[in-house]
Amino acid sequence: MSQQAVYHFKPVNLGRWIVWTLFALILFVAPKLFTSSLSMTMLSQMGIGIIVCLSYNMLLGQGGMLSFGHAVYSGLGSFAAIHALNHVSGGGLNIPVSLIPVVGGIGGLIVAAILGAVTTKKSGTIFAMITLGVGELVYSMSLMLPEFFGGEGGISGNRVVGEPFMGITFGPQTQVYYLIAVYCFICTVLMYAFTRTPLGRMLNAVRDNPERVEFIGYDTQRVRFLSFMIAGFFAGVAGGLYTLNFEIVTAEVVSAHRSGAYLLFTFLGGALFYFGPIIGAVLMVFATVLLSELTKAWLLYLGVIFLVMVMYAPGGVASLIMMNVRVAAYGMLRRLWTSYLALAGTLATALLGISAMVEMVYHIKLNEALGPQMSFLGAELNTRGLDAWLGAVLLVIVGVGLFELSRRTFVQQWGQIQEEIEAENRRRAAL
Amino acid sequence: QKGETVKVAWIDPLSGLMASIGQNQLKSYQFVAEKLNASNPAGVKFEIISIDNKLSPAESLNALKSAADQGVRYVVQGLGSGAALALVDGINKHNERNPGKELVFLNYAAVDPDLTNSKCSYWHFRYDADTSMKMEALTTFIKEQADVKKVYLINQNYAHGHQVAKYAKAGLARKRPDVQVVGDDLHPLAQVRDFAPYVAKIKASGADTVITGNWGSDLALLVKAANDAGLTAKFYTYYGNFGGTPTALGKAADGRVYQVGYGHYNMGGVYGQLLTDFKKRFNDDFYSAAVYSVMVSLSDAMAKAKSTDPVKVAAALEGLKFKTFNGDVEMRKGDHQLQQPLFITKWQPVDAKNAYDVEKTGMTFGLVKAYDAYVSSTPSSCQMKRPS
Amino acid sequence: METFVVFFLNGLSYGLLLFMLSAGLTLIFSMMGVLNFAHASFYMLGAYFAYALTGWLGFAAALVLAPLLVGALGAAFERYSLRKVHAYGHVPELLITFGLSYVVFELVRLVWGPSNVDYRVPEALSGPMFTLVNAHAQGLSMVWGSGDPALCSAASGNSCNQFPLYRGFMAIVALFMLGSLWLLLTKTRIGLVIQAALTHPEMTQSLGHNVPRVMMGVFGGGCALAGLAGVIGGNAFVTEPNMAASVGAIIFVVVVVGGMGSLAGAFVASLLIGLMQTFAVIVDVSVVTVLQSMGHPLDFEHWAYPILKITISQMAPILPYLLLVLMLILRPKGLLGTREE
Amino acid sequence: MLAIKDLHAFYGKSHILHGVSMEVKPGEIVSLLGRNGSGRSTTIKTIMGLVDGQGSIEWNQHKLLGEKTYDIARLGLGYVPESRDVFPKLTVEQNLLLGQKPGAKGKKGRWSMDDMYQMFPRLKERRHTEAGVMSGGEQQMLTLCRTLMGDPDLIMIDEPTEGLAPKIVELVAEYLKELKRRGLAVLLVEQKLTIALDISERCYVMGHGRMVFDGTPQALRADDYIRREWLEV
Amino acid sequence: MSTPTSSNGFALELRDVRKSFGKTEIIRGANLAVKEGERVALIGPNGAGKSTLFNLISGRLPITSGEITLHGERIDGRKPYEVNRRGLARSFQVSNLFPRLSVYENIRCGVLWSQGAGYSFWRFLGDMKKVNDRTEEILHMIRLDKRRDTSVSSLTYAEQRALEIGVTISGGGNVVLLDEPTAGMSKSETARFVNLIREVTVGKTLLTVEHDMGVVFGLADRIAVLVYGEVIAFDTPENVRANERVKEAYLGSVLADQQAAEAGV
Ligand SMILES: Nc1ncnc2c1ncn2[C@@H]1O[C@H](COP(=O)(O)OP(=O)(O)OP(=O)(O)O)[C@@H](O)[C@H]1O
Ligand SMILES: Nc1ncnc2c1ncn2[C@@H]1O[C@H](COP(=O)(O)OP(=O)(O)OP(=O)(O)O)[C@@H](O)[C@H]1O
Ligand SMILES: CC(C)C[C@H](N)C(=O)O
Ligand SMILES: [Mg+2]
Ligand SMILES: [Mg+2]
Repeated sequence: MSQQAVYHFKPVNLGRWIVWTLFALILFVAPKLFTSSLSMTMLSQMGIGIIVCLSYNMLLGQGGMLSFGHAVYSGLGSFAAIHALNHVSGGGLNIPVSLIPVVGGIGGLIVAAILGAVTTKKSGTIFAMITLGVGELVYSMSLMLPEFFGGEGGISGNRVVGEPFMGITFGPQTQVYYLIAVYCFICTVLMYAFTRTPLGRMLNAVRDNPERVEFIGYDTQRVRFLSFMIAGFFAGVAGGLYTLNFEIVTAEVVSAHRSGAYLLFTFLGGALFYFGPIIGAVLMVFATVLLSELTKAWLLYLGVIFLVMVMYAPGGVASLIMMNVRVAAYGMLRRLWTSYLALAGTLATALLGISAMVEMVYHIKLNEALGPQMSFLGAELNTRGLDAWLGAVLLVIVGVGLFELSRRTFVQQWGQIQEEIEAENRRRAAL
Repeated sequence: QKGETVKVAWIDPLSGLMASIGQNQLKSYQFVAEKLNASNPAGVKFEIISIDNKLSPAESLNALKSAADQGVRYVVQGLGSGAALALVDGINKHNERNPGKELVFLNYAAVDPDLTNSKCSYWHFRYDADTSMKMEALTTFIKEQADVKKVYLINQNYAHGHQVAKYAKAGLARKRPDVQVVGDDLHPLAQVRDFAPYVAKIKASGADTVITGNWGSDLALLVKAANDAGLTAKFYTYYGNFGGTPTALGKAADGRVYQVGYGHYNMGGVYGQLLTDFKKRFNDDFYSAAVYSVMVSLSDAMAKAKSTDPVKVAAALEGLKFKTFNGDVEMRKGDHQLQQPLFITKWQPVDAKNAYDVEKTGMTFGLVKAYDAYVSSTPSSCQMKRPS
Repeated sequence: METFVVFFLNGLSYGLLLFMLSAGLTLIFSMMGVLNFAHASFYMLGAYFAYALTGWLGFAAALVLAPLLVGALGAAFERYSLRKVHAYGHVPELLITFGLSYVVFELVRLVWGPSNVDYRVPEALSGPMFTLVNAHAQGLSMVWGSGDPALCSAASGNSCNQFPLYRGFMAIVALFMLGSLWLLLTKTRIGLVIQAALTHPEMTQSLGHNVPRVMMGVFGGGCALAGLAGVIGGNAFVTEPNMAASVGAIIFVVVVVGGMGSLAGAFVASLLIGLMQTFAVIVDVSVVTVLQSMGHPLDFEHWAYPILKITISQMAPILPYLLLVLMLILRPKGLLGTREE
Repeated sequence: MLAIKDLHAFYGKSHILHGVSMEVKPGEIVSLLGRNGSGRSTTIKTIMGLVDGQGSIEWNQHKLLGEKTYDIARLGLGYVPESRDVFPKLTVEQNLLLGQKPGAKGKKGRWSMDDMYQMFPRLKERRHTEAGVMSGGEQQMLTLCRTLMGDPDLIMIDEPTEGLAPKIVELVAEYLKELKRRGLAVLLVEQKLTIALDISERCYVMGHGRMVFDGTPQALRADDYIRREWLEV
Repeated sequence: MSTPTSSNGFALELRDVRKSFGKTEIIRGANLAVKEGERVALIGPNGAGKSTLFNLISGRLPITSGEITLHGERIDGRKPYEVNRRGLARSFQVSNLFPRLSVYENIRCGVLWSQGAGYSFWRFLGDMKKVNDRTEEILHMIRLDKRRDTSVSSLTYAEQRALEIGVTISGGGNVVLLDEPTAGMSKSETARFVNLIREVTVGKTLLTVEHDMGVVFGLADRIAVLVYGEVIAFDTPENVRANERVKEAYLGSVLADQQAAEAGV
């Protein structure tokens, strides 16, 4: 039957080309759209973050290894890179600046090989705890060994060394951004390719059922160890890019804080899908760089977002997207858009009220010096006046109430659609 | 320049280990800016833009970018020499790569001597006295204390702590060769919860004096543990007055904690006025008086340069002599280190002469000795590169 | 000798404090398999609640009420948040507690301000419990209270070491915790029910056990224990928003080194770590000094000099992590644990 | 005492039971037969509140749908799952201990630990072993005993003889009859037709989530069509 | 594929194998020699040690003493993956698959090593024709072609058992150990499985544990009886059935006969 033929024809590859081209295109045009120097650094950091988070997800999502110390590999990669960079400036070494990230990668690889030999012997909670311990040790040592880590001030370098190649000095941030973008693209492709190789597949198998793996000819520890080293390499590359971007590396790059951020945002982006960590990395930069600048309550927002996300979307942002893509694939997304609009509108209202209140509380606590007046999203609020508070409360009540209403309709619609999809699936399977 | 608004970016932590200190300093800046906006020699208006650097050098650089985007030309920072070093480096590069958009860095508390020595920069000005200067004052004071015989050094294991230990040993060897250094301990930054073993060790060493550069909980916990174990040695500190620490010192530390600084709570005058107003407003202590020097000198320099252009203002700041809360001071041209008097104070109950009650403890830091600027002045190895 | 006794006492009492801190975590970790990253946050809440309540009702009341309050909050968190993610596995559980720790931190800062609060040891419990006097004539002796001032005056040439009363109090509370937990775990079936529910929740319910309620109770109980530790640790040390972060990692070390799921293990590990950290402080030895004493001084220029010059006393606070890593490599079950995962 | 009417059940969105009705009377052995995947286990799970259902399930005047699993168990229903679900890290004895229902400690049930050990001496031999390392058959015995410790009035057993040696299977059949003698009702899901038909008073046959037969074993033996269409190849 | 032959003609040989857990000895000197290409069923009471014996042979547990040889080569003391690479494959009594991978990927995982994929991360799975062909072949053999993209967790019980066998044989091992492959299956399914097992083990040596006498008699050339950790009989089905000791220890009086009768033995 012709149906059969359609089934075997794989249009996937075309789709894949489109996706990759789109990705490259975004990387290419992003700095043309956002030109301020802050957005340039943010874009650069996103590129770096994407590589680290993807490499982290190699462990977490693909290998089921919960690591609390991934910053050790990216961080030591950064240190390797900065030392290399300084040797280049000192004339002791002759490699082009554009290859410094590879040096970082090799640094990460070596460290991962040494530490991984120990940590990957175990899995599960024990692995997690060892990485926690190793992370703390490395961080503490980094403050104790100023000779290598540069102490509190860290080690700085200058990326503008060597002969400019075709006018590229890496002085301007744009040039650094494009270097990062190129690395980001290549690493993303390579890590994606990894998931399609025998080792990548066995890593999934080890995640799912390490015991059985031993009975189909593979050594689980070996699989974990090799993958760990590869993840270490990519983390190191990201570390090397970090070096070029900031031109200074301090002990914080190996801190538990960093490792924690990788974990949190990889998860938030969605560890179950390959592209999840990419979203996670973008969010990470927004949260840590931008959010903290926009509001003093950023930690509170971050914490609450986390609670909510983990509770209601444990698969991360990526899974939310994929759920909708599935609906779209059955051509039923159209039916939802009014619901989405309602949800977004009511949610925004509620959030507006809530954040207005949070911001007012913070203003009272932190910015009294500036008087009771504060501006919030362009509006002037008087934190001592009743009207601002009443208004905010009203917004919350109205927003939450309407949100609940639209949520109910949405849930019902959603359930209906899922049922129809199930039915459709069964119909297709029966064919 | 009259009537112009000058944006000053405050890049310091509002989260992390030093968040509480950071919030106090931010308020201090907002408070001083408000005072000066009422009247200042340059007739400009200051607007403080606060950016949380989370105590992280890398985040400080992000903050710098964002500040530059917002049209800021003046950056103030102080909490943590790590971030300061990163900022100096970042600003040097920025100014080199973006002529016409120069940034000036006014450092009010980061005390790593490197900042005005090997790492000195034309764009950096320091208003606090660095570790070596404070130690100079401390050791000069110790020189006169006959009862100091055995000294114990305990410090945080990072650059600042290393430097305190280093300068203490050098200073003592120079001024009081008879004093014995009976211990030199380093402990990790903000990781020790129980200082009892350290105190026991100090006790066992027979030390009568402890010199420490510790700050925050590392100092509070240390003194607390000493109180508990009945250790009677005297503590010479750098940061006894930082928010929260006085509370932890409490009455038990009466007479045992000395502190060196560029000012003190009971000096009256401008500072006295600032303290009272600040307390009335925020119910908090205005402990970083350097904030005032920073803003006053900035306005003076602008008046002198007749411009708010950072390049001109930086030139005017070099060697600027101005009057601030602790007298007539000078921003030394060679290394951009403010030359100012230093004071040794002692933790004691409030009395008629020393009436400022710190953190409602009924205690205060009372003056024991004042040193003129030249006493604590240290030579600099700075080879300043000035823009041509 | 005198120094040894003093250090030993310090180590022991610090170890007991660690146990107090980690008892609740062990309880939750071993029974529910949840790595509760917010445990230290509950500890902090205990301290702040106690601070607030002490000002109002006095320390004794705070000692009872603050842990209960914290326990109630913990139970509520389990009920409305943690339970929802339980089905998704351990990583989300861990992350949600991670998120909670941020929120608690910010709220505490918002309510009580960013710096220390003045929460102090009550008069009745402050001062020394006993004084160790090392008199030249009689050798070492112990005097209750602070002893005769003359005995310890500088002029007498005796040396005195005081052991704070509050540390004694701390030790008693820790032992009380150990005792009651042990009773709970061995004399009731709760432990069995939870372990059963860990692998087969549905089956356990099919046998008539109200698993959700037991889980909530255990989580609340664990948090209450953290709260109690906060009441006691908060004034012994300082009560400030960073106090949670500063104990966060070490209590995991205790639980893991002791053996996940073993209360006795946590107890032994606490004491071990307490003593180890305390004694390490006096050992001013490094590879460099050892080499030197053996007659092979290491050159200052040697590449490894910076590492080898670090003394054990400098490493003291990070020794637990070293212990953790070594323990997991050599004996993943932990000291007294039975389970590997 | 157990009456099910028009029961529908769902796993998420997939509809598994399409209107099942059946009943079990006191002290009766009823078997529920059908091919793999016909929905027998689902029926039992729905009764226990482990799967969402619609319709009605009544047990001694209590409506069970919507109740919590542990409350259903406390009302006197016992469930032995097909997946065994022994608590792997607990010892045999602890497993049995957990079978006792909370609150019923003082009350003397029909069964004691010793009864169990008598029934399966093998369990007694291994009573301090972790249940997880026991042989498949031993685990099967354990789950049966564990549920009995809760002293249910109706026990629902999902494939109790899976993985048991033929001799033990015969034994189990004997025990089921013994249960009945002590007044228990038994709802049995079984693959081994011989046994099921041998011991039960009535049987139901399920297919594709519906009841397709309801009657005595004799009737089923006689009904070639049902056997061929719904039970055999 | 040619079956490697060993010097003495035995595919698998156990000599005086013992295993204790703590103080209890579970396997007490088991001896067994399985010829190349032979189909052997291992029966015995619950807890006799059948699964334990499988665990010993496949390297999951270390033996306490004795000797195990595969095609004449000692394999005791080796890791499971080493034993597997030497041509021994086993299944599990409780399905032991990769729950988050699809049916196709489950099998492909099983195929990888034997097709020389190793730990390579520089070759694409998609380009490895041999691997993919072999995977398709197995998929077809166990009749799961239609469910290729389904994830394991949504398979029915019987499908999971089939996949369990598929993964086991996919590595191409020529000695196959199956632990209760048909447990929990209805009669019709069981019959289908007996055929399936016959089919997929053509030319291989098979050792299977079963409690269903229908399967045992339908499948085995010879039957080994394990009681309390010892092989008390190893003989043709007829002789084993007649053996009084076996009857008393294991078979009982009715059921086994019935099952055997139904299987037409
Ligand atoms: N957790 C689940 N999620 C989705 N579908 C399920 C689930 N469990 C069972 N099913 C489906 O429900 C149907 C009925 O399964 P059920 O387990 O009740 O059958 P059964 O008659 O007990 O057969 P078996 O002999 O396999 O135990 C099957 O089609 C099965 O695929
Ligand atoms: N790791 C272990 N520790 C202790 N005892 C064990 C362990 N593994 C197995 N045993 C014991 O060994 C005995 C044999 O178990 P095994 O699983 O081999 O039996 P079996 O013959 O496969 O039985 P069945 O037919 O019921 O599956 C059992 O009594 C079991 O409790
Ligand atoms: C503000 C101070 C506590 C900072 C300290 N002087 C440092 O350089 O790190
Ligand atoms: Mg079933
Ligand atoms: Mg078995």
